[in-house]
Amino acid sequence: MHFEPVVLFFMLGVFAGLVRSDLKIPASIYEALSIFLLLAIGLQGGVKLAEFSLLELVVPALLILAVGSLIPVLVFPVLRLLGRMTRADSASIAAHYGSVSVVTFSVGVALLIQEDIDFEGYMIVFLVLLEIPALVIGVMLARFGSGHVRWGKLVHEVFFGKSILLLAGGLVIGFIAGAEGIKPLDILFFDLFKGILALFLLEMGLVAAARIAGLRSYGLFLVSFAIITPLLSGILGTVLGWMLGLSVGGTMLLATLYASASYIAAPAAMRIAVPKANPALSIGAALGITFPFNIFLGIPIYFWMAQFIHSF
Amino acid sequence: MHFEPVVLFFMLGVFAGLVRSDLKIPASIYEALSIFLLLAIGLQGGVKLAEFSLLELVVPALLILAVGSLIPVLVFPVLRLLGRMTRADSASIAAHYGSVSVVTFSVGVALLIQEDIDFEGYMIVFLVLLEIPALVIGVMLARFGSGHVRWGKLVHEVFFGKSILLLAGGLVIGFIAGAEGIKPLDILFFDLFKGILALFLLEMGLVAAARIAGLRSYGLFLVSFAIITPLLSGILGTVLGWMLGLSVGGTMLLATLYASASYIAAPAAMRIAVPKANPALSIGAALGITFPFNIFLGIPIYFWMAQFIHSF
Amino acid sequence: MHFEPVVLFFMLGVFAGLVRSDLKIPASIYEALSIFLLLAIGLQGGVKLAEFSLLELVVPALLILAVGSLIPVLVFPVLRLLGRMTRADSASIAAHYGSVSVVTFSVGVALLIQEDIDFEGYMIVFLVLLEIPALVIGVMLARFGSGHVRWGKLVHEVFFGKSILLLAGGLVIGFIAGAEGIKPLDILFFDLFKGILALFLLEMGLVAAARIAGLRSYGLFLVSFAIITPLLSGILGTVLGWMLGLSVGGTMLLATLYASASYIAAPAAMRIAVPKANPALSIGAALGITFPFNIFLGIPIYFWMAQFIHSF
Amino acid sequence: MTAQPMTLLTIVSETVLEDILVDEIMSLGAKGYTITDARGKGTHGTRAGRWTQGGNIRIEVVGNAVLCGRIIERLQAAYEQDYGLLMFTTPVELQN
Amino acid sequence: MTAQPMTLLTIVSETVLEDILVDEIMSLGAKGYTITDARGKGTHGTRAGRWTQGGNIRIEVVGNAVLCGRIIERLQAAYEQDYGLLMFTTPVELQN
Amino acid sequence: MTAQPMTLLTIVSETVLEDILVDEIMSLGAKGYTITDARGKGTHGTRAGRWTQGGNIRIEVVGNAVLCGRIIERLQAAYEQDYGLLMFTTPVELQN
Ligand SMILES: Nc1ncnc2c1ncn2[C@@H]1O[C@H](COP(=O)(O)O)[C@@H](O)[C@H]1O
Ligand SMILES: Nc1ncnc2c1ncn2[C@@H]1O[C@H](COP(=O)(O)O)[C@@H](O)[C@H]1O
Ligand SMILES: Nc1ncnc2c1ncn2[C@@H]1O[C@H](COP(=O)(O)O)[C@@H](O)[C@H]1O
Ligand code: NA
Ligand code: NA
Ligand code: NA
Repeated sequence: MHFEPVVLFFMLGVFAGLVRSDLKIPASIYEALSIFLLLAIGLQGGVKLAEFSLLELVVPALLILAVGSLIPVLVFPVLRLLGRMTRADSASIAAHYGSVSVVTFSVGVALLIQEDIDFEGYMIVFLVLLEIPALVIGVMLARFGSGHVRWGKLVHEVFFGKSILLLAGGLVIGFIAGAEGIKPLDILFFDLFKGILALFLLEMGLVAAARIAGLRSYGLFLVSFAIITPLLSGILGTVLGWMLGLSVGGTMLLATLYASASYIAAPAAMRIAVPKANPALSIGAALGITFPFNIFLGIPIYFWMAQFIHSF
Repeated sequence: MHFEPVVLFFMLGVFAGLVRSDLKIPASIYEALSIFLLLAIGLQGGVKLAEFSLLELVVPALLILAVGSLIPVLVFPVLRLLGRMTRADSASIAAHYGSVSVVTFSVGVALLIQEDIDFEGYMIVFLVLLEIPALVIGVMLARFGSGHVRWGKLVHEVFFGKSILLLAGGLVIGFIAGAEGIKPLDILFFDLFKGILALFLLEMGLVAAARIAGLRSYGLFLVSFAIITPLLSGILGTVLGWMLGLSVGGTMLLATLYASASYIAAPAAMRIAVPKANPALSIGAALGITFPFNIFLGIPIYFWMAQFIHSF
Repeated sequence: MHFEPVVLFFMLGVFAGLVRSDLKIPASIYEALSIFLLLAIGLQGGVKLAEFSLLELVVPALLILAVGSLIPVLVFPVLRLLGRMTRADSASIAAHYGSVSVVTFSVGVALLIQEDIDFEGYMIVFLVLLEIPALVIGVMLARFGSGHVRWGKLVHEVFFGKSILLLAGGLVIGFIAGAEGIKPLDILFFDLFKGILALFLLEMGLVAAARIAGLRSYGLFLVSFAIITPLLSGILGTVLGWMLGLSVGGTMLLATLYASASYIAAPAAMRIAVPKANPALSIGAALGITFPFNIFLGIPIYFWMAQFIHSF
Repeated sequence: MTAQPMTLLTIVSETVLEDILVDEIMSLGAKGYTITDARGKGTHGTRAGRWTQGGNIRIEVVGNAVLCGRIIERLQAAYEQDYGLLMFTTPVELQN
Repeated sequence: MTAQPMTLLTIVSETVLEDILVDEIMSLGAKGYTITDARGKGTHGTRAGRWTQGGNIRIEVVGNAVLCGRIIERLQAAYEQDYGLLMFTTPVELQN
Repeated sequence: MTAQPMTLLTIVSETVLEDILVDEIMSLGAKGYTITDARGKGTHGTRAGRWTQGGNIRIEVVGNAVLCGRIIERLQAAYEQDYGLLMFTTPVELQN
């Protein structure tokens, strides 16, 4: 099994949370860390994107988006019928699982770098793109029940919300400036990246602890859902990546993207757009179960799957 | 035209501000970034200052200060008579333009480093010194109208306000410790400098956006003023730098110092010392017009001017 | 005398505090810096600990703990009888001086690194361990007077308080991951360490200034106590380090640990566990006198003592 | 010094609603508002201000009784059901 | 819109007591509380919110007079002597 | 438990004035004060707490009516014209 030491910080955070330590990452520091991560990921992607012809990417991009949009659509009836959840909750959870997690993706990238395995840098573009259909579909699914939707606010949130804006902004800056122009920023945005990811995971552990402690109240269905969904989405990503001719690294990252669930952009968007949904359920599943599952077991599994499918 | 990728972050910030994104740099992070920038600039200056004999610097320093003090004095009647502004507003704006901008200066330094052009390190001393007469003159200009001035508070603000204190403190530490003693701090204060400048420019863009959006309300006079003043001050600096025998880089930095307008130290000092001045006018001009003008057009122009005058 | 430029930042902070500058390190930044320092120190210790056999360390560890626990026990009657302080105040101050200061320790480590002198990395373990008996003994000493003690809360605070948790957590992560696994984090946690220590010392200076200004009100006894106690504790540490066969660097660090007084963990714990103690006295002595004494004079003295005793 | 009897309306609600509530309050005719960041607990659970739980804001509006009544009615109708929301009023003397 | 007369109890005390005070308040029967970070000065000196001095918190509890009285009594007995503590009550109209 | 009728004076003004206002309040005889950071909007425009706009502070002083009147008068005379300033008073029961 491939082990990435950075997840030890997540475990420390969970431990601190479970023993009710007074350790707290101040909110403004958390904000700063997340601005940093989003910008850094975007810049890294932009620099690598410059090596590709954008035209070549159109077809794979559309395919990856289309298949990714299937996830919330497939997940919704499962939640509604099997899980007997309200329409609002089902829609909101579907949006969370259709959307993606920047930190999960970053842990995947860190593992690839550590194992010295190359990947298509433009995968980061999908970190930006996949968020959008997932949130829109989530709201559409919720809509029939709740009547009134703040579409304007939602569209604004989706396109100009800070996550997308920083990722996309970093992408564009990296693309324009190129590896040469970015060089004096390397030490901040590239060399420090993993250290800052470690601090971020510490905070993630702290907040996940509260969710993990509440697991019982979610019921067996939600717990199983939060483990099986990433696995199935990961398989979807692996197969698609392989069909698109991605490298092993790229295939693994696509699987990771599909398998990850959002706990930053989606919760904020859903709280406004689908007010009737209970945020404890969606965040609990995404952050309390799926996130730790992915960074400890999921990513190594997707890596193994990517290697396996490429051995054919 | 010489292009410095770091200004792309400013553009991203402006964009985020204009589309009303929820992106925000928390106030405490902004504070920390500015403490860092001021200390780092001071340290860099101090290390370089150690290479010069202080005695040699006395005459150029007095000349640079004297000429710099002319700027608010010349600017005041223009605002008062041509712009028909109140005495308080004219005085406050004069103080802002007589004073200097650390970030504008930093972008100038970043450009020189990128172009691999040397400059007199002691220019940073003037970043500290020029602030002082500008603020004092501003208050004296306002005084006749407003009667009561909190001189004690102002002098304290000028000498012990955090900007001056950190710049001067860094200067002294750098001077005492020297390049060798500072070495273990290099990675934080020197290597990370540009990355942190990028983050700072992002925030500057965010707040400038609000000012840029309000441009119309300032009237044509103030907008022209905020573009012509830096150009003229820049010429003043270029000529003086050349007469003092500064290098091309040093000349360009002196022009940049004269041309830049304060939006950190001056607003705080003026709000207390000249309460009748409307802060929206001075900050709007300095941050909404002059700052972006300088980093996009001004600095390349001053660079060209410095090269031009040195070709004689 | 061995001089470490990082202490200049402390002096700048003290100066800013004494002239009542508006310079402030935002609370959240201070929090972040201290989380960073604790984790970084822990990681450094953990990586070095991996080079030793844990079994070998048991006996010296027990001895170092036992002797360290003597400090509060010896100090208490001095405060009570010579200083005529209340039981609560004596107990609280005893706990502060039995406990240790992470920043003092860090300045010691910085000096050793600068002088290129090796030390036993596992000394950091004692930074974790020495805190515990000191606080427990402090509360026991106070107990007879105050009746009711929140033992549960105290034990929790001692073992799961953020200082211990981050130090111990970093230690474990560094130990598990080892030098190889930690490498991508080196730039954040090792290379930036001294720069961040400098910023931390700036803030320490700011808050120490308030304490230094209040020195007169503490009386001659407390001032002498706060200088003599670290010297005596330092001698204790020097002798014990030498007897245990530590290197010069290790001996000096043990002396520094014994000599340092806590101003982070102890104040918080004592405020809850010994409410009748006046926090101004204990923090004033530890931060206003002992801390600056140690970083300016104490550490060079302990270094000299360690060299001296090893010359036999 | 002319003191004017007024009503102080204090609203505690979710941070995520800040922009929306401010728009509502101003469009209902308030002359101003004051916001502080808060955390707390109520029937919708603990809102500790950590990012995944969200925090609270505490909005104060000084206005006449009619204005405050309008704001209360509107917020109750639109937000009470789905969001954490606490509102209370106090008579105050505005000093201006 | 049914306004209900209630008591607002405002407590200003030391940050270090936050968890303890919240436990006390909830166990005495409060339905909720709202906390904001504060700084200030009183008979126990300046509490500027810097780390070595500690800061203050400002806790608000809306409840009936009996509950507020119980909380006041308990906090006075247990904390007033050793900690910075200020408490005052105001009649409010709870809007729910 | 002895409740004492007192006046609570709440002042909302610009952050930049903090030191000055605190000096005024204490020199007029207040026994203490409590400050929280705030943002808001009024006749002097939006004060969102971003650095170039500045933010607000919210100062509370509990005292007798005479003291509060003195503070109000002084602040009105010296700051109302040039700075954002809102002041209102409420009767409270001080619990000490
Ligand atoms: N009884 C109360 N006293 C003070 N604050 C309360 C009370 N109940 C609720 N709150 C505040 O109002 C917010 C929303 O309340 P709720 O809708 O009951 O969850 C809570 O998070 C608290 O900050
Ligand atoms: N007269 C007052 N008005 C407003 N706040 C006060 C007053 N007295 C005390 N406080 C607040 O209550 C805290 C504790 O008060 P004390 O116990 O008097 O030190 C202080 O730090 C202030 O924040
Ligand atoms: N009607 C109001 N209700 C609540 N707060 C207000 C009101 N008017 C003004 N404020 C606050 O007082 C500050 C200064 O007010 P002003 O002097 O009107 O700009 C504003 O920034 C608000 O925080
Ligand atoms: Na997904
Ligand atoms: Na200038
Ligand atoms: Na000690």
